[in-house]
Amino acid sequence: MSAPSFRRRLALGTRVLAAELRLSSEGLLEGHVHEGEARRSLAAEAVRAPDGSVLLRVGGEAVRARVVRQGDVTTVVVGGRAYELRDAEQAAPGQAAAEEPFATSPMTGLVAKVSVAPGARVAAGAPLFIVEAMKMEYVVRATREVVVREVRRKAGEKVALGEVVVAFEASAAGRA
Amino acid sequence: MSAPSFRRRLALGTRVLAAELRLSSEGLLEGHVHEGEARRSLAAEAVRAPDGSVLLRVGGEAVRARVVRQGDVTTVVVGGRAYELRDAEQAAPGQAAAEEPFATSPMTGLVAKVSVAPGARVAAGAPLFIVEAMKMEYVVRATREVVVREVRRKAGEKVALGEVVVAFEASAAGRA
Amino acid sequence: MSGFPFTTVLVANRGEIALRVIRTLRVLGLRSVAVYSDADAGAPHVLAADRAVRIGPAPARESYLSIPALLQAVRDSGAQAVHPGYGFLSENAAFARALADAGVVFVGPPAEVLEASADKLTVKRRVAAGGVPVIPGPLGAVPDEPAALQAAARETGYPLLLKAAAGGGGKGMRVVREAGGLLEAAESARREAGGAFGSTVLYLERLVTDARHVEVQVLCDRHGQVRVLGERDCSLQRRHQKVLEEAPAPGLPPEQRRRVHEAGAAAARALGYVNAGTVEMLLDPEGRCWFLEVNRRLQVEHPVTEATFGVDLVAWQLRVAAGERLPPQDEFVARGHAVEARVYAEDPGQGFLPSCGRITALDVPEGPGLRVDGAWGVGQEVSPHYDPMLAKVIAHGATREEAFARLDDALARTAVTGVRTNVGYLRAILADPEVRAGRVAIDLLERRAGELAEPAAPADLVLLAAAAHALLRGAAVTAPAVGAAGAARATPDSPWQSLAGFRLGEPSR
Amino acid sequence: MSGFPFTTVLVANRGEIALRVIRTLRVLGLRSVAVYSDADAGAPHVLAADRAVRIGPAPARESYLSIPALLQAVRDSGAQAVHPGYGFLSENAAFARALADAGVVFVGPPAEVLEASADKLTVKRRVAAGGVPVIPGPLGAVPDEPAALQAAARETGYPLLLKAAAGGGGKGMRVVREAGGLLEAAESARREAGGAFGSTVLYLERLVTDARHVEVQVLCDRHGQVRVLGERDCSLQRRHQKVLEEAPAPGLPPEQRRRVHEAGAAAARALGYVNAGTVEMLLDPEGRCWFLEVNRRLQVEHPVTEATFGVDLVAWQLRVAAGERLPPQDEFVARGHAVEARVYAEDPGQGFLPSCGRITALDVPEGPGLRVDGAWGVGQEVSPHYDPMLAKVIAHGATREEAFARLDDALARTAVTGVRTNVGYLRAILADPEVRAGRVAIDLLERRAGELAEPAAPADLVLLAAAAHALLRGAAVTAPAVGAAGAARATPDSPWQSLAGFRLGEPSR
Repeated sequence: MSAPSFRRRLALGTRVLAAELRLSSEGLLEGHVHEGEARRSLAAEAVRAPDGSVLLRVGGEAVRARVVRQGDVTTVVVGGRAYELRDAEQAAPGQAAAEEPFATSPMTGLVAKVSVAPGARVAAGAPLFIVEAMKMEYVVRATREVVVREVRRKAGEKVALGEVVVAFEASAAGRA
Repeated sequence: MSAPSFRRRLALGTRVLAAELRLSSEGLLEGHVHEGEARRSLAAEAVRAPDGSVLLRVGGEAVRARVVRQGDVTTVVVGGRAYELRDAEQAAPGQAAAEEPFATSPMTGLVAKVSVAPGARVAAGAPLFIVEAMKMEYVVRATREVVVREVRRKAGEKVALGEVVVAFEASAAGRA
Repeated sequence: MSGFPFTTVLVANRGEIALRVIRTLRVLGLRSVAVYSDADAGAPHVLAADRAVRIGPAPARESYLSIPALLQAVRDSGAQAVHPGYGFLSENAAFARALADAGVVFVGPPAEVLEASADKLTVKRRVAAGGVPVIPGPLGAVPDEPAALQAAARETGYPLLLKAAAGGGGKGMRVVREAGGLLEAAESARREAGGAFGSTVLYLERLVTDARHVEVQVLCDRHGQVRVLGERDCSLQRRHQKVLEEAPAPGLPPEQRRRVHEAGAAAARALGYVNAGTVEMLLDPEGRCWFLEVNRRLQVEHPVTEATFGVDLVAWQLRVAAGERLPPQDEFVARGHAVEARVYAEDPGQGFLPSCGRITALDVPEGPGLRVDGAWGVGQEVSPHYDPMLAKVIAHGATREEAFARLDDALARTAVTGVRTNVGYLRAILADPEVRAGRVAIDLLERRAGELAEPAAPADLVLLAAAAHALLRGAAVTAPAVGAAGAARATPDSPWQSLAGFRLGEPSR
Repeated sequence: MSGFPFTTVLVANRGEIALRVIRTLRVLGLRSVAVYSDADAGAPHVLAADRAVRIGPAPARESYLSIPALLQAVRDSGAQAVHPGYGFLSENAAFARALADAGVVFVGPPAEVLEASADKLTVKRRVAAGGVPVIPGPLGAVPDEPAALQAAARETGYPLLLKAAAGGGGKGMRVVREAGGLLEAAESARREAGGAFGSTVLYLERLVTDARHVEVQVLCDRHGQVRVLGERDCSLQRRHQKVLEEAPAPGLPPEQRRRVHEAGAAAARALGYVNAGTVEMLLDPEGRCWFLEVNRRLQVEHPVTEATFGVDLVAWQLRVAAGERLPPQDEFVARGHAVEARVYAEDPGQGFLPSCGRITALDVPEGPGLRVDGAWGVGQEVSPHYDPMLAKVIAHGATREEAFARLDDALARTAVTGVRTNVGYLRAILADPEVRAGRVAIDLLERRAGELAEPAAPADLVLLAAAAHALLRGAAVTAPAVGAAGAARATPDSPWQSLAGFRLGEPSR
């Protein structure tokens, strides 16, 4: 009987980890992880709790984890802290360049104010728009001098994390 | 748009209820229940809570219920009390007669002792076997004079609720 | 860091009490080791501990009651102390002695104390000598020989109580009302006691009728200091199984309360008692108290004392076991009222037969003034091998009325499916006028069984809930349509009298 | 039954506080009415109430802050009293007045008291007249005109604090360190205050640095009696948002504690205060206390006082509103130490930006000495419209160390997915040596932001958990194979140093 195995390339923040783990019929989880040039051996006894959480025992230490997979993100909560593993095939190969031709919302919320209009030339550091959620508001500023091409959300409208609110002319710099 | 409807014959203990209820797009649950000759109108506002429980509001009163369906049994917990609705098509038309040709376990547990052997003639009221579960033991007695045909479980074995432990000869009385 | 002479504590128990002990160990910075039988791999106490050791197959005698298996687990885990919980080996002198011999701290009375009080008849003699009134009955074990047993019973007089000398918690205990039932009761009690405690010795006592069960929580250090942490009333019992416990005992005149506390302290002193213990007493209608027995462990119902005194009794057990001195009596001050309900997996509609199975849905109540000690969860198997208690729900309030109302509201918000429970029965008890008035007595639950029977099912409501569940499944949870529906709109002409009287948080009709 | 002059109470709030108030109403035998916006249909407080009334669309200004909508809900539901919770209209004099005019009891300070203390500057003058020391700053509103505003700020001196006159809870509050940021800060604070309170009036105060935030819980009846229920320390704040609160304040010399309590009582008397209130003060490094403001409502952090004093403050609010007299001061006695952590839906890794979404999994910790006040649940939507607080976890212990250890263990057992939370950050705070030593100060969290940053992820452990989850899904929960595996068997040569130091219940490296 071949042991069920877990082979995945996963991104954890900026780290990319390639895991190769097998579960024996006795509940022993064993294998390796590759990270860049490094290769580490891993082993733990694994139990699934009736509530669906996972218990790992390693060297007499017990760690309980709550794991939820949604889309290409696996969230692992350990000791109250949540870690997000992203399937690395889908993960961006590098961080997006600073000079995007648009400004996106840093959080899901409501647009509280838009300070610019199409055609406006905005200096680096000047406010573009304000997003508000719960008790907090966040001022999004131009990171360089830009010319506004389009404003896609107006004050009072909902906006999701990462959604474009203001687009720039491809003039000044960067990829168009 | 036709309203989703709930039409079922259900047994609640010894009562048999035929429900005909519809849910309007506004969350109003309305219809009738037939019970024997009686017919009653029912209406309630119904909401499904994020945790999957159900909230009913009737005349300013709120009742929260946890409902679980498993097989042909729907368990409804209200105010801490659990009620079991059995699909009436499958439900026995009447209670089983007292003179079954066997004795069953009244609970899931372990057989603590079997007091009879095949061929034994047992007087009404005499102990047949003892089932034990958790802190409790239960003595199953002959409800009439019987002759033991077969003993299907021995001491120390597990037994499920309703399982036959001792079978009788079809001699004395009743259906064979 | 911890200031304890041990760093790793093995918890020789299972279920809610093992979990509760582990919680305190973590808070005190001590490492916890759980033990488990095959029926308990994946159980909550196993998952909560820093380490877990298998000790045997499902039957308790081969696992939680097996001294060799537990000693092996202690060695394997390197534990320097053992907390026994309640039940199982918690009052077993041989276990405490074996641990002492191995240089392991037993978090309970020292082996000498357990040995000198292992026989409850000796205990009875010793506390009597210490001036504590005891219940009439022969101060010797029930003979095996039927004729001799019947003679001893006749001498004591019926109704009487058969008790396992090594017993506790209602196991191996039988009321015998007349000579006819004596032999079968003795056999059954012996079998139960043998299974639970490994000893079949029984003794007889006169049954004190119309009494209340009042017990004193004592805490004694190794330096001879005895502290009384008030009393609890545990009169509400069904078949010697406590169902509802409260602190303080309701309606006790100050003079009676003082006498009860003094008897508790005197019993502890007479036994040279050390660690947390409980002196159980009967309070008869004339206000006289009778020594019943001493429980040489943490009680199931200890949380009501913790709630009123604001202490962690397990932490005190560990400190006392570590040799610490107790603070003066006046530092233990009670506040308000607390009540505990035991949620059992049993079917009140079928003669309270145990109900085994797997929990399929569970709503655990929460809120200010509430505490729930359980080891339950969705997917959890309720096994026939162990105690049927699923959880304890404890409520604290400024007054008894407030604590009872809070407990009832909590039980109304409790939902268990997959196994049947006594939650409805508990709510019926809380609604009982005699209980509410504080007129509790050991026979109350039996006497009022008719009034406490399950009320008729609110059939229409149950149907509506089933229909709502079926029709709303997969529906958007916060459907704007429902939100926009505004205030409740009853159809004024529908026959909703039955539902109008039905309110969560109040006992239904 | 209840002894109250009202039987139905409308709770003019949402979330955990609405739920918490409803729990007490049920215990007291009072009927509860919830209100909800379209974003909250199906929210926990709506499901818990006896009745629920829709009051408007999602934005607070059109629902929870709309006096006409709430008055309509009061009429529709027949409520004879209104509990406002905290935030929203809880300190709104116009709301209290409108209710009083309609003959409805406001469970908070009477309209006259709120009217006479609506302007925080007036309050400052009045408490100063009552002998309470106040923080330097102009006793007038910040002018709209930029030049005048800049002049007032110069006069006060930088660094200074801009505060919404109608504010509270950190909303509409800005620290301004130099003239350059003044105008934008004022605009931003005005916008936030307008959104939250319907008033854009701001005022200036000198920023008292290196101070602790200590606040006194007062309870005043309608008969002129003022009671002090100890103090709380709420120094651990991030951007004027309290994060961790405790009672009593750690390391306060008895003389300072007495002065703080006296200042609290004096402030309450100077304002003719009635009902539960909080007098916030700054304690500077020299041990001087400065009046900050009076919160004329229940505080978010009231459970730490409830835990130490063993009282239900909402019940007392209702009794005082019903005209009851308070018991003598010596009946309020504190015991032990309590600490509260606020669990926010925010992302500490991304500058603490709010995190909206739907909760996909949730483990709520339980255990003795713990209380969790939340209105969360799997499937619950965390909406951008309201406060990002998901829940409060409160731990009580005999000592501060015990309470902190219990809280940390509880947070370690908390799991939320679907939205990001600050639970890891809270655990880092609890592990901070300065915090553990009780050397708390308002600037601590900012000053030690580097030390409190998320530690590196335990990557191998996270991978193992993900793999275990994927491979064990659908596996038998209590697989005998696992049970039979016995004690943990580590592969001794595997590089598990990283995991060996990782223990649930302890702050990870």
